[in-house]
Amino acid sequence: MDSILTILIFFPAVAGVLGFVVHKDSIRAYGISVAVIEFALSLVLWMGYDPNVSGMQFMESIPLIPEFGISYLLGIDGISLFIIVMASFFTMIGIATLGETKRIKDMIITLLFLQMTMIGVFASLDAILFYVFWELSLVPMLYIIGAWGGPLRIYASVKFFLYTFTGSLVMLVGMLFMAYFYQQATGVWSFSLLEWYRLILPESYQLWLFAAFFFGFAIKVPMFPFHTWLPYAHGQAPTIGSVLLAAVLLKMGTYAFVRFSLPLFPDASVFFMMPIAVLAIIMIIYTAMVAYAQEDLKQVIAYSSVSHMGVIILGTFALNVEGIAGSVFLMIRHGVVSGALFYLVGVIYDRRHTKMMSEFGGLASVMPRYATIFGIMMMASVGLPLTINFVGEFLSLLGFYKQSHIMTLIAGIAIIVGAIYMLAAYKKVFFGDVTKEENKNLPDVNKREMLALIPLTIVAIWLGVYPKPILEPISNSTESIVQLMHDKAITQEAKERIPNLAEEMTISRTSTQEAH
Amino acid sequence: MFEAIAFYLFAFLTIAMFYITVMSKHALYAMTALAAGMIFISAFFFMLGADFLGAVQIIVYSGAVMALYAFGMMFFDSTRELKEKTTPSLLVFGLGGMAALMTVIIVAAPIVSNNMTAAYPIVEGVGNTQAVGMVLFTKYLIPFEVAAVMLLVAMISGIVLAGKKMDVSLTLVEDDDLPQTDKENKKAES
Amino acid sequence: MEIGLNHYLVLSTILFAIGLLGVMRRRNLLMLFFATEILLNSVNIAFAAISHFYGDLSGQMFAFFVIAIAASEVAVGLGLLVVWFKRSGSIDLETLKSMRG
Amino acid sequence: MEMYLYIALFAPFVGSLFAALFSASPKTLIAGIVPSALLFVSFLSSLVLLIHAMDGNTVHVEMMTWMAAGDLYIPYGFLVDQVSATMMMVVTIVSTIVHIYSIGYMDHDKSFNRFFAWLSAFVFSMMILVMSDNFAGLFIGWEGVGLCSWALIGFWYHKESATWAANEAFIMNRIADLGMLIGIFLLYWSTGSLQYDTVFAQIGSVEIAVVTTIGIFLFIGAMGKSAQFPLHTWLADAMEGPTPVSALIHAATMVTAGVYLVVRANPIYDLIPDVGYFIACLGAFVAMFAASMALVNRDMKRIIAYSTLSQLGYMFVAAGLGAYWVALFHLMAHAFFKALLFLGAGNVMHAMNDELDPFKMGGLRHTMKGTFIMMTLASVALAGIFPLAGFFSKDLILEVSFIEHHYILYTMLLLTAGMTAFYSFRLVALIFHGEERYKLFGFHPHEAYKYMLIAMSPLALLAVIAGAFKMTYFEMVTKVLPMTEYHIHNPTVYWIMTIGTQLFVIACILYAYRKYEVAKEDKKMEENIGYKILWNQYYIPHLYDEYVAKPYQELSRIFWKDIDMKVVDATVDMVANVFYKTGEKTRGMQNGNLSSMLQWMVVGLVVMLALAAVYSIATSLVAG
Amino acid sequence: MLEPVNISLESLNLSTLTPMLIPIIGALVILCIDLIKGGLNKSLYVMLSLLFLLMDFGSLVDFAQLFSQNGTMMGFFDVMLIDGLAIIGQLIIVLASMLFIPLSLTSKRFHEYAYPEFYALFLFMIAGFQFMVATDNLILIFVGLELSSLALYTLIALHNRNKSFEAAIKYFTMGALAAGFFSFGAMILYALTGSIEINQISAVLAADEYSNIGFVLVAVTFLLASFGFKLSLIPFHAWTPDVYEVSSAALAGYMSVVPKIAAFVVAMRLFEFLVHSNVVWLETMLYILVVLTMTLANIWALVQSDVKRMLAYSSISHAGFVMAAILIGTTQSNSALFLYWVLFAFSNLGAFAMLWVNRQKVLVAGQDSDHPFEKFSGLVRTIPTAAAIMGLFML
Repeated sequence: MDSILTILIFFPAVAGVLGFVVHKDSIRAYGISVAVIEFALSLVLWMGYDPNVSGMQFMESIPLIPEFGISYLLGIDGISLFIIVMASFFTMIGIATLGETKRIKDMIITLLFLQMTMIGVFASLDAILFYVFWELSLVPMLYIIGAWGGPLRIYASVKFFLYTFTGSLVMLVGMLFMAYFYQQATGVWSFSLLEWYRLILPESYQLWLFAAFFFGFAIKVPMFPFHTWLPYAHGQAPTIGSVLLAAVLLKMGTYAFVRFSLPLFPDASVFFMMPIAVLAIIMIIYTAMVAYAQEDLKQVIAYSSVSHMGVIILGTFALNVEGIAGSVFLMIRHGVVSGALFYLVGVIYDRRHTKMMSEFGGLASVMPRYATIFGIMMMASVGLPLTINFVGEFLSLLGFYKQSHIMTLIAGIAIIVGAIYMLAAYKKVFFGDVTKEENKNLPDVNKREMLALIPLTIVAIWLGVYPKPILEPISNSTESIVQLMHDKAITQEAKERIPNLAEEMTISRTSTQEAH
Repeated sequence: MFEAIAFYLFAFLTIAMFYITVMSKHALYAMTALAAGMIFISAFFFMLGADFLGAVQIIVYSGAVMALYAFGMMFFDSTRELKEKTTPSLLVFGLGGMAALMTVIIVAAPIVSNNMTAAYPIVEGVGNTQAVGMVLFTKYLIPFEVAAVMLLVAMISGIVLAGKKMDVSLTLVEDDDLPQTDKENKKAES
Repeated sequence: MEIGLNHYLVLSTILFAIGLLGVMRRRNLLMLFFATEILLNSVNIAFAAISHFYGDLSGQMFAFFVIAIAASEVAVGLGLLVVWFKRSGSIDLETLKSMRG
Repeated sequence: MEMYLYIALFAPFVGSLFAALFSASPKTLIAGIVPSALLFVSFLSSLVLLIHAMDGNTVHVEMMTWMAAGDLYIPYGFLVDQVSATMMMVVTIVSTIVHIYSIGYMDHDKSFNRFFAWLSAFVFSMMILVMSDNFAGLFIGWEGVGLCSWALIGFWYHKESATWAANEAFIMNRIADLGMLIGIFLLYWSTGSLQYDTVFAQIGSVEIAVVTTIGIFLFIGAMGKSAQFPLHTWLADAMEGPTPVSALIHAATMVTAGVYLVVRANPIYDLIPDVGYFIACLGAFVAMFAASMALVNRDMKRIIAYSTLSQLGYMFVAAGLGAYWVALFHLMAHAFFKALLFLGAGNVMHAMNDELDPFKMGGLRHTMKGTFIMMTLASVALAGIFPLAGFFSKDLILEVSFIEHHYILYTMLLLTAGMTAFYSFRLVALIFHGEERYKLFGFHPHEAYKYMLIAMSPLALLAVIAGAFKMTYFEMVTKVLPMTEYHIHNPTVYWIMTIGTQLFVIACILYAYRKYEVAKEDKKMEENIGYKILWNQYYIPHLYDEYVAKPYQELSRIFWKDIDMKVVDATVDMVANVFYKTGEKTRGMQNGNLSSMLQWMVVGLVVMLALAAVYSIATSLVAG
Repeated sequence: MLEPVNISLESLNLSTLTPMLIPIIGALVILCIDLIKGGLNKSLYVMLSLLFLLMDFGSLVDFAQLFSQNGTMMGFFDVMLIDGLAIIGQLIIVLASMLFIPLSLTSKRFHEYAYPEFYALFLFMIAGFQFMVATDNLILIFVGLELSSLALYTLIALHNRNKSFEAAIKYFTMGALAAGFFSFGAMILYALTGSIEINQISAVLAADEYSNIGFVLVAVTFLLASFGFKLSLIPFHAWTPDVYEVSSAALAGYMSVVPKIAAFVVAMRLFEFLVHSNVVWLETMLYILVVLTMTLANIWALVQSDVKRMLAYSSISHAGFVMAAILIGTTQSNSALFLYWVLFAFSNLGAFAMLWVNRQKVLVAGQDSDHPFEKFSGLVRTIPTAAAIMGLFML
């Protein structure tokens, strides 16, 4: 059962290749069946994963280029497990509810390839393997935006590709240096992340390497100064494209932060914590205000996802268990909710072929079911308790509060600012009386779209009410990461910033036992 | 003593000759100066005891090559006055002068490297040509053969390029008005 | 005074420089070929001189082959020149400007 | 006992789900009746719990863990002690009545079912808020209530003003929630957990500065929810929603959540008396401020909203001064007669088919006999005349402020009591007495349905007899809240004070009657400055709109247009163009001319030679 | 009187020559066939040359086994040097040529394929390269270099279009100049060390630790200039775009791969010992050259309108990359160099082959170049598969 990860990664790819053979009009069924099998596989993976072990599970290792120490190393822990499940879940929904698009055959095959790369990124533990999948994931996205996008698609897809490409090149340089240092220290070449975890680097090296990795991940997240490619990409991408882009591709950046930057360079992360926190806060408030000024509904959601990524970054750099668990949980939440929101925008877009908010008005009376689902999703994205978002946001802000009170206060504005633009958008689209006559007889959400939306709403509420099955494994793996960071930290300032879980653990565990 | 005078005389003459070839306005003068230059160089060879080389120089260079150039000159009827747009002299002279200066400074420095072993010592008393023959056909047989092949290639390319078939370019000509011969093998092919 | 190896080397470099001058200065292709001839001959002198002073025959071998190469070069060069002349009617460099960038 | 707790909690939830099922379809009566019935069941179980709590024991149950990350552990725990039992009583009574009332009120509204779904959902989140045993659960209820109020205020979503009001309410609540959240974080990091019991146990050990900040932040949360001074404008605008909503939410339950929070967190506020005093002053100010606005307002529902605001001020004064049980008692009494007042106003509105300006009505006492009696009764209770509930709770607060030697507060409260009496009776006089002005406008009022009046009757009853429960209520609540006795030492001062207030209040009522018996609008009065200020609610909403909403929009537009588009994008494209330009410029070098090519070769050579020469000279110098 | 020198035949181990002789014999056979019976179809010649190349390949393979057993073999009065470098170089050359030849089977008529001499010259050129690669004797390198270049000039000229002659002449003149530089450089080396075999030169120079550094540097400059031309490094690259644009796509692809690999091998041989001699100047000089080549070439590639010219510039920058590998000089870098070059060979040949597939006979009016970008923009619509493959190669 241990080679399930490899199956998970390469099954869609093989299916994609075979897809070329399948005839045009039966391709959709083919695509759906492949995606369903893939999702089932990922569920099996989830079942097989036992939460209380905090280390890597389902490890697989085949040496690819022995003398450089590059090996086909796979493994997942609490953090990457759920993102993989979500990725396959979203691809399944995406393909199942794909509207009638021209050249649907190529679309489905590209989607399958995209799925392979997505799962590859989250499962790979070898730096070079990670980089390869990281790059590969750009190509199908480039095609999706480029071929099926809106009017400005060429510019958007090229900008998207080049932007992330340069970022990842810098990251590659970082990786090579890291391997070089590893070789200096231990005399053997190795790119496997687990060995890198054990390497203690002096402070100055850590800063440089952190900067290199930061640059690559920051573009992918996207962090504040580098975020301009996202609105373009979302603006021009077809519905399925922007759903997947938001649901999974954005997670790579933040996931990489948790997987690479934090454990490898604890001191540097402490050193950079304040500047990055400031960046994250700007990111949250600035993009939220920009979202408020938008006329195009999709842009609102695009900027909202940037603002939510800001909260995730804040959580990750809280450098304690609550913060990081919160940020990982937020990643999953952001996937579910903004994926759903993009999908909803897609639903109107298919009907009215325009995304301008001014075009709509009073849809609540015309499309009640649609309004309720959009309402629930909006509430989730604003972060109401008992929805999925509150848990994540609460934990991240709680975590970050420990680091600095004022920052969290300012970051807290995110809740208010988030509410403002979401409600404004909701009001423009749904409330008020129906002004435009073509809105009068818009068909409500049909069966196929419901198929996608209902599971998402259920997940959004279920995880809000009872997040334990997800939160338990995540917090275990975050604990091991934080513990690792604490032991590796050299500088004194880093020591006391990152909580030493070892001795705290004993006290708090006992206290919770009594409380039960 | 005698050698020195001869050397300086010849040196001055060759430099003058080549200077004329390079600078002269009339193509004819240039060509003749070049031929004279060649002759003086073969003189140098004889002075340096490489008489086989001297002979080859005279035959090959002043003979064949000059003949070719003469033919070329006639063919291109460039005997007339050469009107040339003179390139910016400063740039050219500057570069040429600099190059000369550079190398002279470096070359003037004494060249002495002590532990050189002569791979093929010139045995006194043996005629230069015989020695050259011996070395040529043992050690340098392969380059000799390859030089032969090269000359063959030069010959082929000369013929092909200047040949009649080149006049009409098949690549640009449309299929229909193809000369007859190619029509058959076009058919044969299809 | 004794003629040393250096004299020959200096002579050959001067000739080489003149050849270079010619190559750069000349606008007419044929004259340009003359200049390349000068280059090769200057090298020959040096080779002969070195082999004479070191008493090693391989220098002469090199000179011999250089001559062979120069000869074949002239053949191909003139072949090309002929074709070009047929095409453009003049062997001046100005005609060789049709490609840019 | 746990079974009752679960029933009390989940009955409204089941009701709301049931109603939600029909939300799309047109009006079906059962969608109204079933939630009301379920709410009645919940009322009964909370009654049982109240009795259970009366004899001193509490019920604590923990359903499942909600969040457990690292050493943070938050379960879904529910606690029913005396304080929450009383609150549950208040909430369930008022909501059952409002449910029954709204069956009648909303019967010809097309999204009848959706209304009930949201109403019971509101009650459910209110119950969570009240019954939760930890701050996080409280926060769930807190936001849930905010959500439902947003949905209910914006219920008639085709009305632009309603949706705007709903959004404003929600956003303003969110601002307060931020304060609350920060308070909760601070609480967690200082005491290690969010459970009430552990927090209150360890709060003593936390140093004062931190406790004060916790206190302030929690109060900010309370301020937003109970619409205290800076965040009060949303309450007035919230009147856009249907009247039962205002009755339930903006009279009895949601607005009192803030008071409940302060009462629940009394151990914290005990440690920081100066914050308490600040709360009291703010409360008094709000009371005065709101009452003044109510004096001149011409919209019936807004007048009652302002009166709620001023009564809330009263409650905060009591809570601030440490008399938590008094605040709770006033909260309970106020909930009854204010809800009654709102429902009455609802009847009148229906009769006048949604006309709100009392100047257009008059002389309704004949046609709407029942409503007239109920409303006068409620106004009398509100004014605090002797036998009714108002007297017992409001005057008690006057006593508290008097005993604690805060004479300024006392005088302010006294004045506000007078003003309350004046505007409530101005309202009653305008609507029910004087000549029927409504005839000019072609209204033909009719009394509300019988069962609506019957539904309102328990409230009227409670408004009258609530005072009597004071003693039993006192022993029960002080089991949890600090026991503070208030009675003036020398009886003479006590008597002078009570009778004095009574006389003053009656005088105000008579003055109101005389003034508004014959409802002629005297233009002169409206011109003077005072009137204008009050009329525009001290220009505060205008102020907010001008200096908060508009600049925010402007700023975001600037952010989007200028910064995002120009600055950030330009830098990226500029990088790409740099390459392109250099390419263009250097392209010249690549012209087709052969001799220039050759020259470039020689140039390359010469450069290298020069470097070689320099180097060799350098080494020879070094060597030499 | 020189005593007759008797040399035992096997000491010459003629076998080292076989890989070079086969193409020469092949070319001669082709020429004879054409003589006997003119006008035969070009597919015959293609097959013949393919056959000979296969034989050549076979001999090279068994050389490889031989080499793996007993290390480098010296042949023929140690003029021929068969070592790892030579064998790999030859393998690549032969492989690339085998790939190139079938391309000339296209239905579209090309002037040069009508000539049997084309194939003969082609085989001679391959022999020239092989000789260049398989020796460390400067003379043979020089002669091999000239043989292959002359053949190459004619192949380009055979394309028989005005511009192809122009490019051939440019290429020829610059080649002549480069030959001049090479000989001058060799002369100075000879003057310094009295020998013309690289290993001896390196031995002698190492012995007296580069005492007269001036000469060595001059020699190296001239050699660098000549190889700069062959490898089209920046100051000497002027001919590349024109020649690539003008020659047929397949030939351009071929030209961007094979002559360069031969030049690389020779450059590696020449500069290997120099780099290790940590002569600082050489390091900086090579460094400047490499950096210039990479950056400028790519920038120019950016602004090109013609696909073939763009590919030309990209091949220049690739040459720059490989030169950097030589600069480092470690064994790892050498193997990396070959690997890189093989990959580059395939992708480049592929890209040019793609151009070849949809080549246009007559230039569409207003087209300034053979393959402007506009023509390709529509490709995605018309032949998606071709576009996909092209994309792949470009990556």
